[in-house]
Amino acid sequence: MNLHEYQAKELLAQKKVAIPRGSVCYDPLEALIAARQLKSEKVVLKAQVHSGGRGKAGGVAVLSLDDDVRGKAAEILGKRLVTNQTGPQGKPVSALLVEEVVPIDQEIYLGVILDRGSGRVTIMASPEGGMEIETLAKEAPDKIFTVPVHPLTGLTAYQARGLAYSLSSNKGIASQLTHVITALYQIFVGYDCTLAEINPLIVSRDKVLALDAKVNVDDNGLFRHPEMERWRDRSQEDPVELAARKDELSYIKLDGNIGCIVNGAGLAMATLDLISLHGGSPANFLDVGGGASEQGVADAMNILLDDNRVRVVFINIFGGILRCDVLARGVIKAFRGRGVELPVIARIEGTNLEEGHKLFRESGLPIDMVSSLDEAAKRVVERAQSA
Amino acid sequence: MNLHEYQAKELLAQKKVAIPRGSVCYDPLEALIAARQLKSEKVVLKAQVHSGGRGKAGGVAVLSLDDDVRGKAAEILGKRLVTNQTGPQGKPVSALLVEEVVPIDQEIYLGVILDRGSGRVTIMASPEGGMEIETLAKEAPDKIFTVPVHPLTGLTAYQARGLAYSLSSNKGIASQLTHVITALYQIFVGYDCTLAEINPLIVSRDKVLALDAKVNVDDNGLFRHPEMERWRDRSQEDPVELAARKDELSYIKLDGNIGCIVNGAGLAMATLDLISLHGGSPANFLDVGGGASEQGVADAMNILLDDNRVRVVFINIFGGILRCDVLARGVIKAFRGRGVELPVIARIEGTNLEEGHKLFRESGLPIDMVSSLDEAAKRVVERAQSA
Amino acid sequence: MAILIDRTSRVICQGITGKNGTFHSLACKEYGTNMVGGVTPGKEGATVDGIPVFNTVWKAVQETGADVSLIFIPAAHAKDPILEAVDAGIRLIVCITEGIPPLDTAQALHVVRQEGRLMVGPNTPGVISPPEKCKVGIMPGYIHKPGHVGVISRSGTLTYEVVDQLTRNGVGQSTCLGLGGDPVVGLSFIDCLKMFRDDPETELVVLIGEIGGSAEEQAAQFIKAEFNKPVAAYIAGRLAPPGKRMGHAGAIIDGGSGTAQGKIEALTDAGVTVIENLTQVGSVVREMLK
Amino acid sequence: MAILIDRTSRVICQGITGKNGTFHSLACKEYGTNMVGGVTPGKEGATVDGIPVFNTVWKAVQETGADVSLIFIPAAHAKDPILEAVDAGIRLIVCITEGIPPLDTAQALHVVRQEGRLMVGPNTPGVISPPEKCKVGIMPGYIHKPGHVGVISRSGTLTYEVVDQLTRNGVGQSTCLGLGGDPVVGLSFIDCLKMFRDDPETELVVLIGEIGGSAEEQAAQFIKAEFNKPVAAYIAGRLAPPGKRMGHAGAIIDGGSGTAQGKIEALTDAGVTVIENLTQVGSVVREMLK
Repeated sequence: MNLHEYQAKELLAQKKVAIPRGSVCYDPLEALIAARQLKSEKVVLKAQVHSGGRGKAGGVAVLSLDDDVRGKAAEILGKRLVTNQTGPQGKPVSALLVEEVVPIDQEIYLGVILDRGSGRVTIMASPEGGMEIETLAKEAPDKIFTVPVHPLTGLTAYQARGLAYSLSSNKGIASQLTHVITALYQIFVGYDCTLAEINPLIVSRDKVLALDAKVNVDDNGLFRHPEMERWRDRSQEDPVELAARKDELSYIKLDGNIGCIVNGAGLAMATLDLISLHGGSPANFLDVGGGASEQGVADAMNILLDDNRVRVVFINIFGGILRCDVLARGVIKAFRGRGVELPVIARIEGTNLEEGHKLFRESGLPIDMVSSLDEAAKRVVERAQSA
Repeated sequence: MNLHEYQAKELLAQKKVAIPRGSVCYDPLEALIAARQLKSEKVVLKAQVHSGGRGKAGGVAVLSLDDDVRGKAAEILGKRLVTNQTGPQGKPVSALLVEEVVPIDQEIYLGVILDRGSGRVTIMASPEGGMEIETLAKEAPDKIFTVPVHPLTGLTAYQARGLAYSLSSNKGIASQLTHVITALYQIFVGYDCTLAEINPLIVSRDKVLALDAKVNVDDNGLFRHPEMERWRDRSQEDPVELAARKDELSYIKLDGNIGCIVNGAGLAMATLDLISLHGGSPANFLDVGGGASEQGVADAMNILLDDNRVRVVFINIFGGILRCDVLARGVIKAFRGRGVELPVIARIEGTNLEEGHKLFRESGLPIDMVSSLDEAAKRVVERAQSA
Repeated sequence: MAILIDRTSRVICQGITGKNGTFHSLACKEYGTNMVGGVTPGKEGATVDGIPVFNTVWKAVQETGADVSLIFIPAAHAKDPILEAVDAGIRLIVCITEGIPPLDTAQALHVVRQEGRLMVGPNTPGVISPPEKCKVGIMPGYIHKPGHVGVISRSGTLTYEVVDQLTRNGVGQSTCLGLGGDPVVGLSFIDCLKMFRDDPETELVVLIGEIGGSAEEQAAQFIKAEFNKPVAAYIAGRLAPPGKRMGHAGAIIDGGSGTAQGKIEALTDAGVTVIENLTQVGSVVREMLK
Repeated sequence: MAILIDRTSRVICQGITGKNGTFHSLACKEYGTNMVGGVTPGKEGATVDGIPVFNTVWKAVQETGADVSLIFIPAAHAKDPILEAVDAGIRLIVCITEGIPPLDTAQALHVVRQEGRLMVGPNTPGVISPPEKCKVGIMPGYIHKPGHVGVISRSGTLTYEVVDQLTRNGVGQSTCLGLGGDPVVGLSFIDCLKMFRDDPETELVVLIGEIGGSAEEQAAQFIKAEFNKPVAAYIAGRLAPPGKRMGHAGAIIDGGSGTAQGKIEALTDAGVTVIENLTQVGSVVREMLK
């Protein structure tokens, strides 16, 4: 689950990290009032979307008070912001963060991640921030400092302090940086994050402020932080993906026309690759999980039946715990409930295979059973192209 | 700093450990009302003093409601309780804990300490509690289970659970015990304790209750728990020891008549031993610390001058940081401020020795300078015996 | 011979009285695994189809001499049983549980490694050694066949698919295991490659990777420098869009790193036979063995 | 030769710009110690009478090659600098600070031991090796004399008293150290006895114990079984009443254990010459060496 910039900044403010003065606005008039109340020479309007690259996409505007704040706010709030990360459909602008513009003496990068290789929470920082960490890693790798945190001891004061002094030799600044580093680490660990980032963290005269912030929470840790749910912005997520998650299905929308139902994430990815290899284009990734129920399969099938881009459905199941008869019943249930006719190619292996075949045969539905996976994938692609 | 039973129980209750119903009373009538309100067939009155062995000393009484609760309460509240731990002067009874009497099916010992050798917080438990752990260790060492806690991981759920099942095989009881073990550990660590003990922890039908509890807080950790100060019961501590601690002196009252001022705890203990070896009897342990100031020395001297048991003062200083002239000035200051005459034997080594000697000589005070420690100790004992 | 487990392994199941714990303990036993016990606090004295249940892992180890543990504990509480297994002296922990918060896994794993133990998973189908008739996991046993190919994967059903192809092509397996689909897991490709290198019964290794992280790239470096047996590989997720978790918590392309293409290139560069079409893994490996 | 420190030791002081840090760093330097640096965050670039100051121990080690650290940090914050010293690669930590909460010490000490480093203290006067002209601590240097007697103590001024007697009796010392007066400390009597056993320059060891804990009893067992040089001992606190902390946080008789009498008996039983009268330690040791 991703947070908006303003939410991430709220978490930072709770930990007494300084952020620019500002407020979140939901309509242009509110933005105008907020801008005037800041009594700042210049203000910045920042689109709140779950994506980086907002500036280049026109989601950020720096204005002086003589400018048409209300008009600019209306323009941004009305947009679907298309960045290099959102895909062509873009993301709606949920809200506008209106902030004072502060002078910048230094831009620092500060991020916390869980390093897969070492299994350690790792803090990364660079005294030259403002660009993405990937760019930094390419352009100035020697200016990136990393601090691996011991899993049991946690971040120690000396680690935070040491990192701070490698970012600034000024005692007052380093002391503020020590606090910010500790706070960001605590947010990361305290909320089971996958990423907690301040970029840029700026030095503005004698003060350190978080100018932009990004916090992503790990879905596996969310059960420990039910209070986070209030911050979920459904407008930023695909409604079908959201609904699928509710049904405990793992669904991701893709651009093609072949609907896929697979059990297991790896096999599901491999199925997409196989379709593509044969010249087809999948409409989705859909993993029903290792031990799906009849209803789970029906829910999955319904998602595809609802998707009017889908020309053909590819069912690829290697049954372990999931029995083939349960699968067949789920598919049939979904079809019966809808009365739709959509060609299905099913390749099924595993427990109770015979019964599954029998149920399909007797259902009278347009279900084509193919035992070879390669053959099945080819046929799916042909059907999609001829449809 | 030691807590009273009722305070330890309050900490346990905050952690949702079950304790017998009851209340703390400060006068006999209050105790009578409290006893009646319990609506229990039998009640127990327990003297709140900083000492074990209260039962044998007459500090605990089990009464039925027909008994003279008020009279018994008055008797106990009026006592100075002399136990095997208090010394002959005993301790005043600060308050009375009036509790219901509950039936006992099993008595368990549960204690948490910091093991010096391993440096690990260690939980000790025995399914046969009710007696002191030292007695248990002698009588049934194979029935004592110890769980060392990893300093970084802390107590894990499986450790608490495993210990609980070694105390009771009943799932419901073991589950409550797991909670009590965890709670007691959390109290120990959360308040920097030197000891946290529930003895006995009882099983009463299907419930686990803390029947008696003892919590001692480490003085070195007290700065982290300023809220504990409200629980300090000055009536249980020697007023001179208390005052000395305020002056950052380490003073302990003993039974003899030779007042001692020493720098360093080890040398102070050794000085007592030396006095005793020569047949004398020290009135106190007093360590002025490694780097005492003139005022610190004067404070120490004043404690001895206030003590009318003291016949002679023995000053034994091996100056490292503490300069001999500073020492001399402190001693002289204390004498001048009082006009008392008390013989002093001073054995002084270290920095600025000459100047110290000179100050003493010129002071005109009855200060006898002896350079040999053994000789000084002998002379102190002689003076005490002849005085 | 095989790696990690064999017919002398003494296996317990933590969470044996739960639905999955019971089902899979019995399936393992049926396959041939020496299931010596199970752990569920409060159920000591009970048995699950003859397998004795204990309150603690410590007791189970003491009574049965177990050295391997199969863990089926819900994600929210799965850290503690891992620590318990380590403390009780278990050598190999196979943690099936999916959805453990990664910070919990990281802490548990630190202790596992510190104490010199091994963990497979979490979020793994487990380990199976067909020649040893020993299975510690949830994979369907019947698709396996004793032989000389080692299989290491980050996936579950995808591994079954590959193993099934191998068996249909007459290619048996020495040991097959899933490393787990989480971002932080115990044994790595490299750890397993080292074991396969030292296992005389393993002639070839099939490596099944997927997007996310850089485990495959690191494996490629290791293979190039220190591995002397043939390796075939399949990498899933060429079509995965960046920034999306593809079912597995660990399967995500972050900031342009962790792509299938990068992994395929690294492995190819290391001399690994990378197979593009999943359905050809079995036949290609059969040819490689000739 | 000596144990723990010698003329090649490169010493830094954590907290060098504080009052005690400065005073004792200079006293050590004057005695002959190779004080190569100091650490106070925010003061990098400054010097203390020629000793350069750094922001972090890591930087100090990098710039000076330090391997020993003398710590003067207030008790409330003393855990962190110990961890910092370990992380920076310091081999020997001498922690003078008194009053550290024992749970903090226990955590820090765990890391010290895990990483294979040594800690003297906390609440110690430090270590001095007169033949090496190296002092890492707060003891007055002038009372010491180079020689062949090792001194291990749980105390401060009591140690000075004993050393002074030795010197006045013409008995020089190889290394003298205080283990620290806290209940939980780094090096133990046994650790030091092992080092003295292996130090060819040490002929005899003086052990100065006190009430509380069982460190002396354990030392006695070790001496009886594995120590081959003569040992003289003095135990302070025969008059201490039970349940009272005698100045040192660790000097307390708890529930009848930790008494001076028990320690004296254990040491006597181990063949140690236990000296009852403190003022005779010097002369007795002089005789023992004849």
